[in-house]
Formats: sequence, structure tokens, C-alpha cells
Amino acid sequence: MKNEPLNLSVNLCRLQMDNPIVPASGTFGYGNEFKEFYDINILGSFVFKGTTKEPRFGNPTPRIADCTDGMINSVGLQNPGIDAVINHELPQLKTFFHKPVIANISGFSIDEYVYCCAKIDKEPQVGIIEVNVSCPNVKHGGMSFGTTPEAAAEVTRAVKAVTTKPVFIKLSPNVADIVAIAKACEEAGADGICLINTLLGMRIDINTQKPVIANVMGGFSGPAIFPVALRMVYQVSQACQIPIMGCGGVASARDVIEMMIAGATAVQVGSMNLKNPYICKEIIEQLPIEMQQLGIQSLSEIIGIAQKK
Amino acid sequence: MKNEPLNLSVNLCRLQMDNPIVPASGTFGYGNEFKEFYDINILGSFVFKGTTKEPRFGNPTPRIADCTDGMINSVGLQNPGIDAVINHELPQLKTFFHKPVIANISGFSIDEYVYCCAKIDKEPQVGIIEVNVSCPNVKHGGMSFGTTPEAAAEVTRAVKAVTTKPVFIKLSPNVADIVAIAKACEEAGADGICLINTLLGMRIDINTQKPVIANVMGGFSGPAIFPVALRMVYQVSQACQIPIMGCGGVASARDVIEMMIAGATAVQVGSMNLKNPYICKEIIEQLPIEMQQLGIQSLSEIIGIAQKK
Amino acid sequence: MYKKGLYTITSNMPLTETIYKMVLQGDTSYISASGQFVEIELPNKFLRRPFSVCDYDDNSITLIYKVVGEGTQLMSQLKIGTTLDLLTGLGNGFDINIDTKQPLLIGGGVGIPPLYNLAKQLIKKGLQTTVALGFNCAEELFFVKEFKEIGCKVVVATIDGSVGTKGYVTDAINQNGINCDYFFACGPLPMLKALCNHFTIEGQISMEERMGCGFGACMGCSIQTKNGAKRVCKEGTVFLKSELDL
Amino acid sequence: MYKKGLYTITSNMPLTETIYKMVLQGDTSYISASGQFVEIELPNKFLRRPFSVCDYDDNSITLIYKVVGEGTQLMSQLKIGTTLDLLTGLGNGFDINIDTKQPLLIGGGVGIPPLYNLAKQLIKKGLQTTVALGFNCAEELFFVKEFKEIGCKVVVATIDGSVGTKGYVTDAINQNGINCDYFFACGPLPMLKALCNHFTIEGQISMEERMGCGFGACMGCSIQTKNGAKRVCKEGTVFLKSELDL
Ligand SMILES: Cc1cc2nc3c(=O)[nH]c(=O)nc-3n(C[C@H](O)[C@H](O)[C@H](O)COP(=O)(O)OP(=O)(O)OC[C@H]3O[C@@H](n4cnc5c(N)ncnc54)[C@H](O)[C@@H]3O)c2cc1C
Ligand SMILES: Cc1cc2nc3c(=O)[nH]c(=O)nc-3n(C[C@H](O)[C@H](O)[C@H](O)COP(=O)(O)OP(=O)(O)OC[C@H]3O[C@@H](n4cnc5c(N)ncnc54)[C@H](O)[C@@H]3O)c2cc1C
Ligand SMILES: Cc1cc2nc3c(=O)[nH]c(=O)nc-3n(C[C@H](O)[C@H](O)[C@H](O)COP(=O)(O)O)c2cc1C
Ligand SMILES: Cc1cc2nc3c(=O)[nH]c(=O)nc-3n(C[C@H](O)[C@H](O)[C@H](O)COP(=O)(O)O)c2cc1C
Ligand code: FES
Ligand code: FES
Repeated sequence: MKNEPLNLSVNLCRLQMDNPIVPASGTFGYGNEFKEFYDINILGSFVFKGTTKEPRFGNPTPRIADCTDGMINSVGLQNPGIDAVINHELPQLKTFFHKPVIANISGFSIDEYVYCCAKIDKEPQVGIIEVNVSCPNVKHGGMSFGTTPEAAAEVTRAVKAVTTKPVFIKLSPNVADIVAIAKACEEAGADGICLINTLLGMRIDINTQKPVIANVMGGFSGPAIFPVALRMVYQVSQACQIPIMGCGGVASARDVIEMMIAGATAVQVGSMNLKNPYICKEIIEQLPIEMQQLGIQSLSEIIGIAQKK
Repeated sequence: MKNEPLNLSVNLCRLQMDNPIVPASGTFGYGNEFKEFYDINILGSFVFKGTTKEPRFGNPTPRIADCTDGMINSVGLQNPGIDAVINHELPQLKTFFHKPVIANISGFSIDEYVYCCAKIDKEPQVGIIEVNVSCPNVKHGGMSFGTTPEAAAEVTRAVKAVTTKPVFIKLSPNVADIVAIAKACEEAGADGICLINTLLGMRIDINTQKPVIANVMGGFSGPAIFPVALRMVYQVSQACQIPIMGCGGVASARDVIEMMIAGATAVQVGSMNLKNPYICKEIIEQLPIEMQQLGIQSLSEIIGIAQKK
Repeated sequence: MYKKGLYTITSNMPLTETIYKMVLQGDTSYISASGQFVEIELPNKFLRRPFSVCDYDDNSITLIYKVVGEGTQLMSQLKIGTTLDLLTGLGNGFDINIDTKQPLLIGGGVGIPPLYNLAKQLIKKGLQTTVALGFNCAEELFFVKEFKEIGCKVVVATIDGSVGTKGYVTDAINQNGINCDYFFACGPLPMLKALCNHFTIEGQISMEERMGCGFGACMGCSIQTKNGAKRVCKEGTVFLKSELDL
Repeated sequence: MYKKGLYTITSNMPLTETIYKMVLQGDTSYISASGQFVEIELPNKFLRRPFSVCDYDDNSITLIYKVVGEGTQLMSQLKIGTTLDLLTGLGNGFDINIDTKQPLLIGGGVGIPPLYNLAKQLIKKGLQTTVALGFNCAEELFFVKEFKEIGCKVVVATIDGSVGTKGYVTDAINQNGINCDYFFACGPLPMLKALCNHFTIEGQISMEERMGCGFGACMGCSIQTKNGAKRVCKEGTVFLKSELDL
């Protein structure tokens, strides 16, 4: 190993990031809660909570269930609405986070996606727009747009027409052919793909014999889903040219490296933030140690390297 | 709780089973290995290794990878072929297993399914035929038949035409709409549905930067996939009238009960047999204890009871 | 402010057949009010489990928990000396800087624990503090003596009438002619609803919801209040009665 | 016959920077031959990890393992007194009821451990036993002394020439003019291939494959032999040279 300092930085579309670590949407709020644990400026960036046009309470409770090495949520996109995010959350965020943030936008119609993306595109602190076409919790919501190539392409085209910032489409893993959907998004102009949102899962309380989640089913996430996420990142990275944010089950610096070797330029960490609020900090600290051991000089070198072997 | 003895038996199509515990195909060989650990006659039944017309070596090695609470295999249907199974394995099995067995049949064409099912249908010890239309390991193999309702129905119809025994179709979870496929099988005459086969997954060795599995991707199974399996059992049991064998991540008597409440009449245990060869024996011993605690008098009472709540 | 840290079990013993008391040693400097809770990481469980702080001092935390599932079952088997990872300082806790002379503390089942340190604080302020506790039956009674020992007046209700007033905790309050000008409550939802109907006076109510994180990040625990959606773990767990819509 | 049981670590220490020796106490009655292996369940790992039995007696098993990944890393940190769940009696082991006067045992890296108990058995039979060991470099040497102590003639090869013959283990056999009428081997695939080319005499070769179960149930570990597909864990791990197609 050369004696140069290790390089953790990656370039995600036009965004130069200090490191590839990005807390995932819905597990990091709008940043407020985590700044009490550590200085979140150490992050590459973070994705804020999925935001819709109108404020939403989301689904009835209970909307959280525990699983073997994972969890199910059916929060159902609780958020204060795009206007409150712009007028209240972002001004506050600016006071403690000094990097571009990634905006996660959800919608129930093409018009809603367009409306929200056009609005958030004007916010200076937003570096990337992540369009969630995959949330399985909302009836007639995200799910429908993420399960066919045509619908995903339609959202992509519509959003791209009203935005100037890089647009990532976040896809659902609950499909037979992820590559077809990702390619459709790429052809429709997406600047990147985020893989994956939650798997559709369920638990039953054997005491009450009823579903644990009031809404019956919900989104399954956490370390358990890592092999599915990694597979999809690898498949899409082979088929598409645009960069990928890998997401799903990441719990360690080694997982981050594995995701990057599979083809991810940045790596999102979701559920683990809820179990261990320091996880992203710990991963960022551990990354150089693992790189040293593995003889990796620069993280950007290993992106998609498995394809070449 | 009444003072009657607890009743663990279930009726699966025409098969009366002492209990719902059934080791899953590919994790129990043809029974030989496990008889060294315990008397396998305590089982409800078991499913033997996926069998094809011709003998197969399967995929190149390495074909096993470890995951968080699960594993990936790309064995690729290694088996001695239907004739060897009938002439060698089944006569041997008869000497130490005295219950009907479940035959798992795979194929690369409708003709092959028909050929193997017609042959195995004549074997007196075979109680149920399980048709695997879902193995993701074989190129142009099971996968294609399990991912569209039309193809799954076609296999079902063809097999039903040449068999007299109950036929279960074992489905792949790597689809957007499991209910549509299950319903197509039911309408085509299937006697039952087995849910689920493995999820498509992948791991990379971060030292060599190459996929751990020689075949790159493989079937992901084990406790990690339980919430996905449970969800599909619940969905299909709501939509179909025919019985379901639940399979996927089952690791304990509590998991068995949860699967049955979701809608499974029998419950298969797969990967856990490899980690703990005694798992099925332990589950069968633990079931009455859990039933007692939960106030369940008879297991068959709880099948699909979540639907009614 | 929150704190994640390691804590060592110094005691873990049953109070009743299903209810256990656990004492943990470690940093308590982030616990700022009675009624806050901790989130415990348990081996082989993904999500942490939330428990109210029953009592705490400079370097120990007392929890009281009921065995209801796999996680609490596991807790009940942990040995002295075991180290656990806790998040502490969670939830707003009870506000004791209020205008009251005769506070009434009302607890049902495992809603009782967070009232214990609260009672201590109120007594320390010199207030005449009454505690009304509801249980299912005599076998499930716990902490009645402890509340008495710190100087509370204690009334008890049991569903089966085996101890105290037969019926609900509201029945015990009525039957004993308890006077109060403010109340604090924690317990099952039906009890909290009954209290809201019963009392015209203001009170503070600690709510429960199934939680993902416990510190406001996941929106898993939200409830609708008169002032809009609130996270039980963050804006609560303690809400004013007037704010709730039970 | 196999046996699943609990074993207690009585010793776990490094022999080199990456190679450790672990001694476990427990039932060894199902181990029936040198060269068999065990499957160890490790905390937070789904699949068991396979390791050759280096040596065993009435109530202890010695393993030698190299730290190569998360599982072996974890093993290296286990403390004396820790209990592990093992499957024992796996694999066919070496067959010593063969016609040989001058057996040669050839091991490379972590293929060396299973040869140790084998050497003991052969020496007990009164056979003049030579051991040829291959390592990368002097720092990675282990068990040379142990083989000598039980009465073996030992020759060593290192890739970098820092000890013994420079090169491969076949070079050491040539250079030392070793005579033998039968061989036993375990080590990396390139070494095994070289041996098959080198020797005209028959031998027994212990193979490795990534394993799912270790007892023949999953078909994960199959190899193609001249007699068709064989499971390394069940029909092997030891195969006749004449049977293999390396
Ligand atoms: C703020 C707060 C304070 C609490 N304080 C106490 C206390 O002092 N003593 C006590 O005995 N119990 C208390 N509980 C309830 C306690 O958290 C649950 O009983 C416990 O988590 C059940 O875990 P389990 O694994 O045994 O049950 P399981 O049913 O196996 O748990 C499965 C999942 O459901 C969650 N869960 C189950 N029940 C509840 C519940 N009632 N509330 C929230 N999450 C739940 C668990 O966190 C877990 O994610 C409190 C809950 C909350 C939200
Ligand atoms: C029959 C047999 C006997 C063995 N005996 C020894 C021994 O005496 N000493 C020793 O140091 N090593 C031995 N090995 C290799 C040892 O099993 C692996 O080094 C170990 O499993 C790696 O685990 P890990 O978690 O550290 O590595 P990881 O790479 O994290 O393991 C990931 C997965 O791959 C499997 N795996 C990785 N490498 C191998 C391998 N070479 N062979 C089989 N599975 C592998 C593991 O079982 C696990 O499932 C033996 C292997 C076999 C098959
Ligand atoms: C509580 C919770 C809320 C989530 N909310 C959103 C959301 O609003 N928008 C979105 O795109 N994804 C959401 N997700 C999905 C995550 O961003 C992530 O894609 C998924 O959890 C997989 O990653 P993980 O396994 O690391 O958690 C949510 C996940 C969780 C656990
Ligand atoms: C090593 C291995 C081999 C398998 N082979 C087959 C097979 O031949 N036919 C089949 O239908 N399913 C096969 N499966 C799938 C299992 O039967 C089961 O559906 C799946 O593993 C999910 O259950 P589990 O999580 O309990 O393992 C195999 C699984 C494993 C792990
Ligand atoms: S539990 Fe996560 S926000 Fe309250
Ligand atoms: S490892 Fe399962 S058959 Fe050999």
C-alpha cells in the first residue's frame, strides 16, 4: 500500500461527497434528532423523510414490527407536507448541516410528483432529488409507479422536465425484473437509481392471532434484506450507465464496501439508524481501517469492480 | 384449557399428517442423512430433493454463501435423475420411513415435468407431488414457469392431466404479484400451493472482490426471509381456497404457529436443517409446549385464523 | 439530550409471576425527569425495547417490566453482571413545575413504574401525594409497599376484588373519596380514557405506542392530538390531558 | 455416525500471526478416524464453519485454524470457558488399513492439521513416516516440532526459501530424496494437482469445498470424480488419488 492518505470521497452526479455514507429516507427525519448524537456534517449527505404535497399522518398504529435481523414499518409517509418542509425544516437544517441534502419526494399522482419536485428543485441546499416510486404502504401510492417500467419512466420524464438537479429514482424490490424498470428510468432521463426500498413483509402476533401491523402488511428492511439489495445493485449496475445509490440492510463498513464493489457509488443506511443512532458515525470511522486491511486506496476505485472480474 | 390431549395433526389434501412439520426440498436429501440424527418417522412428512428427468451435477462450486440469518445456494438441482430416485432412493427410503413422502419435481420443459410427474405418481410411497416452478438457479429452468400466471397454469394443467395424487405448485417469491400466479394455478387444477422458494440474492467476497457464488447469484433462504414468506402465505390464503404449505425462514415452533395462523396447513423447514440437523425434532417437541401456553387445543383450528380477525 | 451507553445488571428478580425488577448500573446523567424511558438492545432482537425509568440515582436505573413476549422473556433470564446497551434520556418526562397541592398519581399494571420516581419528587416538594393503583388480582400486586414507604397515600383496585376496591382504578378513587387538584397517569388505554372522562381537572398522561427508534427519527409512534400529529417518543411520552383526544 | 454436542474451549492461542490452535473439551466418541472434521456454530453466523480435527483423545479435540474472514476472526477472540455447538464425526477420514511401509504425509498451510493425528496413528502402527510440509515463509511455520516429537521425519518447503527447500512441497520431496510407497495429502488445490502429477503411487487426498451442512444433506459441496458426482463432506473429504480428476 502506498503511503498516500486514504481517499473516501465519491462523486455522485455533480455532488462531490466526503464519503459515500448517506442515511436513508425515513430513518433520519430531517436531521434534527441525530444532531443530538453527533455532528452530522461528517456524513456524505443524508436523505430526508419522504415528503408529499399535503401534510400526512400516515397509517394507523401499531405501525412498527420487529423481525429477525430486520423490522417492518407501515408509517405510510407521515410528513408535514412540502410547504412546511421548505418553510420550516430546511431553514432549520441550514443552521446545523452545511452540505447539500438529498430530498425524498413521494406522490399519489404524476402531478403531485411534478409539483413537489419543481418546488424542492428551487431549494439551494437540496443537492439531489430522490423520487420514491416504491413505498408499499400507501394505497394507490408509490407502489403502482414502481412496479412497471412504463409507469416508472412516466414519473421520471415528468419530474425531469421540471427540475435542474440530479434526479434519482428509488425503486421497489417487489418486482420480477428490476433491470427492466431501472433501464426504463435511465432511458427516461433519470440521473441515477436508488436500490432498494423495502420488501413487502408481514408478522402476526401469535398471542392475539392478528397482524402486528394495523395495516396488516408493511415494508420489511434491515440487515436481513442485504443479499437482495446487493443482487439488485449488481444487476442494475451491469445494465445501466447511471450511478446507483445502494440501500438495504447495510450495517457495517464491510457491507458498504461490498455494496460499492457490486456497483454502488453511494451507500444508504436505513433501519440500522433506529437500532444504533451512531451507526453512520461508526461506519465512517471504520471505513479507513477496513480499506487499509483490504488494500483499498480510494473508495471510488472499487465502484462496480465486481463487474470487471 | 380443556384437559383433552393436544392435537397436532393436520389434513393436507388426502394426507392425514401427525403434525404439520415437513422438511423442505433440497435440505433433507432423500432422508438418509437425517436418519443418523433421529428417527425421521416423527415428521409429518418430508419433501425430497428436487428431481429431474436426467441426472444433474448442478452448478459449479462454490455454490454456498453465508448471510446474516440466512444463506445463498446455487446447487442447481443436483440429483441422480428420476429413474435412480425410483429404483434406488425410494426402495431404500421405504426401509426407514414409513409414511407418505412428498416428491419434488423440477423440469426444463413442460414435457419434462409431465414425464417425471407421471412416473413418480405411480410410486406408492409418494403422498403428494410438489412441482417446483421456482428454482432460480437453473438457466431456462424453473424460474420462467414460476414468474407468469400463464406459464404456471400451463405446467399445472399438464401435470394434473397425468397424475392421480394431490399436486402442489411451489412458487417463487421473486414476483410482483404472487396472488395472480397462485390463482392461476388454482384455476388450472392445483390441489395446493407451496410458498415460498428462495429469494434471488447475492454476496461478494470483499477480499477477492468477486461474487462468493461461482454462478454469481443464487437462492437466498433462512430466517431472514420469514416476513416475506409469511406475507405471501397470508395473501394467497386470502385469495385461494386450496391448502398452502408455508415455507421460508421457519426456525421455531412459534414460527410454525405464526405460519399456520397466516394460512398454512403444513409448514416446511428448509435451511435450518443444515444449521441444526435436529431442528425439526426440536420443533415437534416444542409445539405442544407453545400450544399449551397459547391455549391452542388443536393445530388445525388455527389455520388461517388471522383472516377471520 | 440522549445518551447511548453500556449498563451492567446488578439485580434482576421477579416481583410477581410475570413482573420483574431490574437494576442497572451506569451513567444516568442524561435522565432529566421522572417518567422518561430507556431503549434496551437485546441479543438477537433487532429493535430495542422501551421501558420507563421507575427510579434512578447517580449511577443506577431501576426498571420494572412484565414478561409479555420474546424480548421480555429474554430479559427475565439475564444474569447479574450482564452488560446491556441502553439509550437513556428519552421522552419528555413528567413536568412537576405545576401548580398543585394535592396531586393524584394513577397507574395501571406496567403503567405504574414511571410514577414511582415522580412520587418521590412530589413528596420531596412537600406535596400530599396520593397514588391509585389498578391491578387484575392480588397475585399481580407490586410496589404498593414501596409507594407507602416513601410517604404516599395508596389506594388499590383489583378487577377481581381480591385486594382493595373491586373494579377499576376510578372505582377506587371514588370509593376512597380521594381529593385532588391535578393528576398524573400511566396505564392501559381504556384506563386513560376512563380518567379523561372522570376528571374535569387537568392532568399529565404518559402514552405508549409501539416504537421503532424511541428518539423521534422514524415516525413509528405518532398519535393524533388536538394540536396535530405528535411522536409519543419525542413530543411525549407525557401529554397534557387537554391536548389529548382519547 | 454424527454427534451434535456442546464443547468448552480449554485453550485458544495463536501459533503464528494468523494461525490459532483451539482445544475443546467434550464428547469425542463419534470421531472414528483421523482426517475427519467438525462443523462449528458461531454466534451471529448462520452457517457452521468446518474445521479438520488436528488431534483428539477421549475428551478433547484440537483444531488449528487460520483467520481468513469474519467467522475465524470471531473464533480467535473466544475466551477459555466459552461453550460452542459442534457437529462431530463428519467426513470419512483417512483409511490407514492399507498396504504401506513408507507412507508420506504432505500438507500445505491449513491442510496440515488433519495430518497430525494421522501421523500419530501410522507411527503407532510402526510405520516409518515422513511428513512434507509447505508454507509461504518462516513466519507462517507451525507444527514442525510437533511432528518431529511424535517420531516423524519432517521436510519443509517455503515459497520464499526462508526455511527448508525454496519452492513447493514437491521440491522439498525431490530435494530430500524422500522414498515412499503411499501418500496422504491435504492442502490447496494447486498443491494437490501437482502431487497427482508428481506421483505414480496411490494416495489419499482430503478435499475442501465450501459447505452448507457438512453431513450430506444440501449437495453444496459436490465435486466431479471419475466415479461421478461425490459430496466432499460425505463420500469424502478423503478420496483416492485414482478416483479424482484434478
Ligand atoms: C414508552 C414506553 C414505556 C414502556 N415502559 C414499560 C415498563 O416500564 N414496563 C413494561 O413492562 N413495559 C413497558 N413498555 C412496554 C414494553 O416496551 C413492551 O412490553 C416490550 O417491548 C415487549 O417486548 P417483547 O419482545 O417481550 O414483546 P414482543 O411482542 O415480542 O415485541 C415485539 C415488538 O413490539 C414492541 N412492543 C410490544 N409491545 C409493546 C408495547 N406495549 N409498547 C411498545 N412497544 C411494544 C416491541 O418493542 C417489539 O418491537 C413500555 C413501552 C413504551 C412504548
Ligand atoms: C472439510 C474442511 C476442513 C477444513 N479444515 C480447516 C482447518 O483445519 N483449518 C482451517 O484454518 N481451515 C479449515 N477449513 C477452511 C475453513 O472452513 C474456512 O477458512 C472458514 O470456514 C472460513 O470462515 P470465515 O467466516 O472466517 O470466512 P468467510 O469467508 O467469512 O466465510 C464465508 C463462508 O464461506 C465458507 N468458507 C470460506 N472459506 C472456506 C473454505 N476454504 N472451505 C470451506 N468453506 C469455506 C464458510 O464456511 C462460510 O460459509 C476447512 C474447510 C473444509 C471444507
Ligand atoms: C421507518 C422507515 C421509514 C421509511 N420511510 C421512507 C420514506 O419516507 N421514503 C422512502 O423512500 N423510503 C423510506 N424507507 C425505506 C428506507 O429508506 C430504505 O430504503 C429501506 O429501509 C431499506 O434500507 P435498510 O434496510 O437500510 O433500512 C423507510 C424505512 C423505514 C424503516
Ligand atoms: C441448499 C438448498 C437446496 C434447495 N433445493 C431445492 C430443490 O431442489 N427444490 C425446491 O423446490 N426447493 C429447493 N430449495 C428451497 C427450499 O426448499 C425452500 O423453499 C427455501 O430454502 C426457503 O425455505 P427456508 O428459508 O426454510 O430454507 C433449496 C434450498 C436450499 C437451501
Ligand atoms: S419511535 Fe421512532 S419516532 Fe417515535
Ligand atoms: S455440505 Fe451439504 S452436502 Fe456437503
